[in-house]
Amino acid sequence: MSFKRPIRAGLIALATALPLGGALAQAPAAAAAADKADTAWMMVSTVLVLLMIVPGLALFYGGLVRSKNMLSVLTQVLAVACASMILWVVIGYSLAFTGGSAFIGGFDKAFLAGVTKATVNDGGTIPEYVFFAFQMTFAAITPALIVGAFAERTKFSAVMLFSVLWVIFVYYPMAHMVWQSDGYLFKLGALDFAGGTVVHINAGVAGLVGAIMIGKRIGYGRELMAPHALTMTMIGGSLLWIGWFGFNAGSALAANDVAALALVNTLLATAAAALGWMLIEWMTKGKPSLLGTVSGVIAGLVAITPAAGLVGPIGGIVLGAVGGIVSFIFCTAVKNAIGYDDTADVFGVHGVAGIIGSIGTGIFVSTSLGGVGVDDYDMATQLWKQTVAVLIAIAWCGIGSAILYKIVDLIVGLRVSPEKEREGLDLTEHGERAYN
Amino acid sequence: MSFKRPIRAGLIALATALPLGGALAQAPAAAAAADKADTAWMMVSTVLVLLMIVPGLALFYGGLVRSKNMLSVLTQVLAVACASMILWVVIGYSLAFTGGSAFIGGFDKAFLAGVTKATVNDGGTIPEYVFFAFQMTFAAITPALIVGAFAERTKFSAVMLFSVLWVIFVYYPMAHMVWQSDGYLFKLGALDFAGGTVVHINAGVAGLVGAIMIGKRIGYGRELMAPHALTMTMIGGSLLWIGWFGFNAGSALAANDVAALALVNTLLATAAAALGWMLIEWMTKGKPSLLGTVSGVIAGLVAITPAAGLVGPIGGIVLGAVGGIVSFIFCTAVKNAIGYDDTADVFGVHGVAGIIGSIGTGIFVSTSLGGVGVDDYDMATQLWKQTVAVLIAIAWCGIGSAILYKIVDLIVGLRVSPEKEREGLDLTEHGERAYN
Amino acid sequence: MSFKRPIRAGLIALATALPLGGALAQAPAAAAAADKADTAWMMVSTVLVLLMIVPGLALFYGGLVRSKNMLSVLTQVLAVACASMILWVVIGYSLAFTGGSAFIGGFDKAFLAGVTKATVNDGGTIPEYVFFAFQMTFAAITPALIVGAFAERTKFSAVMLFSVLWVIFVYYPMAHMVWQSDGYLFKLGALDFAGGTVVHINAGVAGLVGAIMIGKRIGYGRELMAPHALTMTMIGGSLLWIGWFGFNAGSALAANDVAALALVNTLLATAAAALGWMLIEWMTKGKPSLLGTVSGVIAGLVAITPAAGLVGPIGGIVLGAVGGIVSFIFCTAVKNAIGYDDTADVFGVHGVAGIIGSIGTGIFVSTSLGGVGVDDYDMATQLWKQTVAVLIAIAWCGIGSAILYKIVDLIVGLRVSPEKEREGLDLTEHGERAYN
Amino acid sequence: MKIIMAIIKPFKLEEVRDALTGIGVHGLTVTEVKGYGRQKGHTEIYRGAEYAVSFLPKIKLEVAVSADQVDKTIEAIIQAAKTGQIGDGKIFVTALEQAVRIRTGEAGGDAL
Amino acid sequence: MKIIMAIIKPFKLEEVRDALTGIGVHGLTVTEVKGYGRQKGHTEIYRGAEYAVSFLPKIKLEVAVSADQVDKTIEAIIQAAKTGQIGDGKIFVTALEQAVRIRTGEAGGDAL
Amino acid sequence: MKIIMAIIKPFKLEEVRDALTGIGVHGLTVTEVKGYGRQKGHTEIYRGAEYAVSFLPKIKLEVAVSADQVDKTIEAIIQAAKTGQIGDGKIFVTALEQAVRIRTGEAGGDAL
Ligand SMILES: Nc1ncnc2c1ncn2[C@@H]1O[C@H](COP(=O)(O)OP(=O)(O)O)[C@@H](O)[C@H]1O
Ligand SMILES: Nc1ncnc2c1ncn2[C@@H]1O[C@H](COP(=O)(O)OP(=O)(O)O)[C@@H](O)[C@H]1O
Ligand SMILES: Nc1ncnc2c1ncn2[C@@H]1O[C@H](COP(=O)(O)OP(=O)(O)O)[C@@H](O)[C@H]1O
Repeated sequence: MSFKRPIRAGLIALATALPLGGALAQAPAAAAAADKADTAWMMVSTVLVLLMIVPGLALFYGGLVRSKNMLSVLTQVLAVACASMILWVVIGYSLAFTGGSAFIGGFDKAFLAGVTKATVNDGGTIPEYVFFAFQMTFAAITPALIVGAFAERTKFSAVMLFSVLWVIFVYYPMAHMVWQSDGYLFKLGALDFAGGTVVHINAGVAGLVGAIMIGKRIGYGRELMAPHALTMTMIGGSLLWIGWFGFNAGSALAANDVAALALVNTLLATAAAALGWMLIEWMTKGKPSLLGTVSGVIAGLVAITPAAGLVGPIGGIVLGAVGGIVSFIFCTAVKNAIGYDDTADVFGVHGVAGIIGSIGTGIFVSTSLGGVGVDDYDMATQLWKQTVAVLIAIAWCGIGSAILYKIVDLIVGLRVSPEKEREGLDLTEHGERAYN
Repeated sequence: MSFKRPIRAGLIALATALPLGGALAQAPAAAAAADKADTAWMMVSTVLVLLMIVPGLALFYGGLVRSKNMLSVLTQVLAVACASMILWVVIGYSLAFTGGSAFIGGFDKAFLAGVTKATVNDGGTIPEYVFFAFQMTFAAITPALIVGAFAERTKFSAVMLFSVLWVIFVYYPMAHMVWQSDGYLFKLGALDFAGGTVVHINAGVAGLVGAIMIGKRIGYGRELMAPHALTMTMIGGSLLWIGWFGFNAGSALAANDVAALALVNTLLATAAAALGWMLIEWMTKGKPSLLGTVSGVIAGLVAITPAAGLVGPIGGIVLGAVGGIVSFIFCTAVKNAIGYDDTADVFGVHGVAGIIGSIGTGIFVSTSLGGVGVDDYDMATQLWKQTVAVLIAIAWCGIGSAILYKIVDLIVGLRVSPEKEREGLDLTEHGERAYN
Repeated sequence: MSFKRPIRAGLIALATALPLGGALAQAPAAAAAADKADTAWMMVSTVLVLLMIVPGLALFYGGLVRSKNMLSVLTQVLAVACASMILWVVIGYSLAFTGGSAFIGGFDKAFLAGVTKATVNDGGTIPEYVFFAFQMTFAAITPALIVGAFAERTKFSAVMLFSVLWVIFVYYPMAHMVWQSDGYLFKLGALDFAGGTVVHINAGVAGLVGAIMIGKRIGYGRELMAPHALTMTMIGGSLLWIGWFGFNAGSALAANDVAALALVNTLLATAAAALGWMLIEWMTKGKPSLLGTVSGVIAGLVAITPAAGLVGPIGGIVLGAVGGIVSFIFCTAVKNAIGYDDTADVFGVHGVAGIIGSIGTGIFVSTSLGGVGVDDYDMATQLWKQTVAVLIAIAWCGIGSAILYKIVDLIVGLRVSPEKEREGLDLTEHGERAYN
Repeated sequence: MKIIMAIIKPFKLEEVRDALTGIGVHGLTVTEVKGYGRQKGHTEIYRGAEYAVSFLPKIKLEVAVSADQVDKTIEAIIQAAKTGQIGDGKIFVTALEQAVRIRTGEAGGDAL
Repeated sequence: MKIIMAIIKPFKLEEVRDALTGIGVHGLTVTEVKGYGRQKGHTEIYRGAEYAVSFLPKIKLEVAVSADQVDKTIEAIIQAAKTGQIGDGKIFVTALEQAVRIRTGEAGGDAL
Repeated sequence: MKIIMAIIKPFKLEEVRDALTGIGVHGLTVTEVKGYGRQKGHTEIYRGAEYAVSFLPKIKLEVAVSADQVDKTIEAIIQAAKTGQIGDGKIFVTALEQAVRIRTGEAGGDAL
């Protein structure tokens, strides 16, 4: 297997086998021509990832809160994504995807400097504009994922300020470390096909820290806080699944066999996880629920993300099922035991299944288990690399997020007043109501 | 016209004209290379068919039931589709798409044995993984279509068990007979471009049998059972339309002129059917309704399914309009006259329009009517073949389904208790409520 | 830059530089072969534009009205789009896209005469069927856009009749003038990449005229007329964004660098407009709202439509932000000052942002501002051309629409009775209710 | 005149309405309510959160009748609404001092 | 003290509220209800199923007033809610024995 | 017997219910209502349209109790529902002439 490998093709597995040095210099890539089929696929993939955010993620979270906070969640997801996109063109793309240190890139491509219709992604076959746009949607969804953790009690201004700071100080460095060829984890050889560490563990940990630092919702544990519209959660979860094909199969950066494998895994692992969560809930709680099944869908998608183009379909099914079941245990038993209030279980699903997927990728990538393999594969070594990546993500994001929440609290205050929380953020923060 | 024809390209019309023998042996297809543009299109098509199921079909049906059963319908559609996907990798793909008898395939590709990133679909231009995934979505949507017929009264365990048995004993054989080159109906030369018999007549008949055997809902005909959320039905119907382009144009298995024709037909026949249902309802009932118009959309889509790449646009419009109008008559007059309770009119729409489409394909495929033609076409002969296919589908599915319902009834019982039915399946079967 | 330019590739900028004469004769284009990657992309784009209509636009508008009129809006959007599609095959495509006068085409391709699977779009690389279908979705969405302006008070029969007349007498001529190579505005060299004049100014002006001629809703300005379901408006707005990539990037008619640029602009301009509307609302009204942010999304999409493949990303951001802010001012201050009742602000968003985008394209297309440039560009000249196009669109559509409304009023009457308006159109016009 | 307020199971509404029209009561007002009483509620589970829901959906009927119709109205409601299972509901009777028909201004028994 | 309960057409709510504040009644409680009476319902059709719906959306107002305000309250409601068409609704008056303001514990007329 | 009708803030429902069961009142009926009173409403803005909304969500409780339970019921509700801020709501007491349990036909105090 020796097809040409673009930067951030999710194929970090092959990192050591490829001569990257030269290609990574900011050599004019314009000479290379874009492939129209890859371009078509990657434009579709970009649109699909946007679909994950709006309306996908917004509805998934929105349905889980009480009706008085519905619009606040929708607004937060949309506005955070938009802000992250504008930041991406200003400095994000450059800081993540230009050479620099092992931890962060430089400012060479700030404001898309040097990027034209004629430039092609580094080592790849698509217009750099498309690569830029595809990556932008990743940078947009990640901070939006976090808002589910502290929904129903956080000031809109705080959400916006935190998100802006967070993408700059937490997301861009992580993206650079994992996906850029001179990044620390890229060079280490940690595998992350489509963003298990950068997106999911990252968002999950930031959510957990936020849920703890902002504190529980008033009445948590005492009052009925049932999801107000599971239909919306189901629509959102379904559209997340649909869009995730852009996320995972799009991470091949081409309409090729790797994308095909990622497509299959994104179907099968998800189905397995949905059934896994549903069945264990049925067995332990007595009833299989829609929310459980949809939660399984998301857990499966998260778990397969780092593995999508790297493991075989059977490996994917196992990974998905384990992701679904462990997330279930976490969201039901562990969370209650610890006692924090993560409104939409951002950590319980994205954090936990993200860790399982990242570690599991090190196992199921093995050709002996049907995976595509890594040069000089040794399970123990690979597991160690995966663990390092997970720990760095947790540490970097955990510490960074904690500092940023503190800063935001000092500047605008994190939490609305109890009266506003009672009345609901829709009216008090946005001046409108979801249902009339 | 002599482009290379992949197995199950919906172009059964050409069956007799092509030398299939050799190609169909399980000769290693790996030598052939995938075309990236076809791959891109077929990955998109696969995603689109998934969109039909979740959230499309789930919402379409969910909006039609009473609010107390909303989540049960959503859960059934999602869980049935997931189960069918896992079954597909275990034995479904192999039973449907490997050589064997005229009625069922073998176990050669169970657990995707022999399928790798390098294998290409038989006689085609896409990675076999993509072909596998595309077909999987068909196997997933078909049992999910059935649940609309007996919604609001059936045990979740019964739905799951029935679905699993049904795909194995009814769906795989039908898919094999129609789409695999040694299948009985394939060899007969019956035309079914995208699944009129395998998917729609099959699901419609299974639904009808289920509605009759499970019995009417308590209060049917006496109590108000108005659709609780036509907005959801409209969203679902619209997403079914959107996704159906993957279903129909994707059945060309390539981004070519056949797909283009199927695309046009999937637009025009649907529009004609929507207007057809709306206008006849306006004339006979006094008012044009949203539900009628959306029902027309689905009826048109079903009617054009077997014909999508085979008839011309004007033929498509006629077929769609007839499908819409006849389904209207069936769902309003005939159904009430017979007196069974098919909650979401699965038979009235999918069964009836499926039959019209299957028969009509035999007419409008004629080049004299703008169709693409069949070698040695003779309308009477072709109509006879189409009728045989329809009758086999009805018989096979009708008898098979009846037996399976009986078995499921013996094992877990088909129907919930009257108290549970009164209270609603959301609370009693799933422990949650749709609206809080 | 000299890639081959298909008719209506949105690249009117290059009109003068290209020898069109011969190609435009109805020379058999069949010799040219379709490119499968372009075909794949354009089939996807077609589906995406349909997604804009149903459920996108329908939900966007539906959420804004009162619950008693929800279904009427959904029905109108769906039925109008279907009728427009059928008309398109009958005469629309021919009148818009065959040679004729500078103002309207001929009847050569009525009923798709001469169009086969083998024909390719004029000067392009996709099957003519796909070109036909793509354009059809534009003809379908434009009249559907108008219905938002006079929602909640207009007879369904009037809506249908008006729409049919309007596409024939207003839309087809405008499309011909702007997009066909012998059209008046095409030859003038006015720039309109994806339909700022033909679609948005056109629909906006028709809406404004309708809102004024049909009159205000009973109770307007006195009674609470809050949007009944902003969640639906948010879903609709999001799907409009998603689908708009087909609209804008699809207008390149190929999966190339122009599409890539349009993709980027359709992300960035939209994000900028959403933030622009949100921030100015926050500053002037005290709270940032979901409806404001979503309205910004649409305003940004409209503003970037004529410019999508012509301006650079930074220009796109500026154009989007200006579009969002000016539309905000219009919908809040100007509209109230003037005092008409445009239910969904069709003019305030589509009309106003459409004008800003059309004029702004003349500015930001300049290479000195990062645009792709026009041969012999001179800002004053180009602005003059853009202004002429805008004025012609306003005049043609304004006068034409006024006449048609009058005719419809004479034939079926425009407005329902006050009792019906009070009770709601869902029950009185369609015999059904949205929420049960 | 009296106002009879009845709390019944939702699916009994049509039957009760029919029973009332059967005895000549042609006006009533209906409200969706939640009831708490002896009837056992149910448990809802949303991931880790379990809620014991004790408020159950009920229908509240309000019927204004003349004093002499009270007994047969109560009788008719019981007849139609009874299933014999816990949660069938209650009937409450209060005095109605005045009734007016808005349309005509008619007052007293004529307004019903 | 009396409780005045009025069933009115939904779109009349704002006018009635204004009429009541006009005569110095500054508190009221509103419920969305369904009414059955002489006013003709409508037919809904969903594919083959046709339903004659006889319950129509109404608004129920409850206003607690001192005895001496009863007449002008009734007057004000009639004035504002009347359209003259069937279905305008009813006004019912019952005795209110006690009223308490939760915030302050004030009782009787002071609580209103 | 009396019917005690209380208008309270929605988030106080669970506390009030607990307080009532605490004093042995085991049945009640709950309605979602909108209240208009001294408590200031809020402004909603939808693009150019600004609405001053003065109807606020409240919960209406209806509890039928025997005459001797009235005082402690009122007490319990006040205790649980009071926040001390405007809008806490009201308690209204009216006479209940008859009560019947549909399931059994029991009447009077036994029906409660
Ligand atoms: N004391 C009460 N005051 C007001 N409503 C009551 C009272 N007791 C019961 N109800 C209403 O009657 C319904 C049925 O009462 P419940 O005790 O469950 O059953 P049953 O009436 O069969 O004994 C309750 O859900 C509640 O709405
Ligand atoms: N006897 C009654 N008890 C309670 N509510 C009634 C009664 N009669 C009528 N209503 C209420 O008054 C509304 C209007 O009554 P209706 O007979 O339709 O018109 P009108 O009051 O103009 O004669 C009904 O919809 C119902 O809500
Ligand atoms: N006269 C009244 N009749 C009926 N309900 C009333 C009356 N006055 C107040 N209410 C109800 O009590 C609620 C609280 O009243 P409000 O005046 O806002 O506060 P408070 O009771 O603290 O003085 C109102 O929202 C309304 O539902």
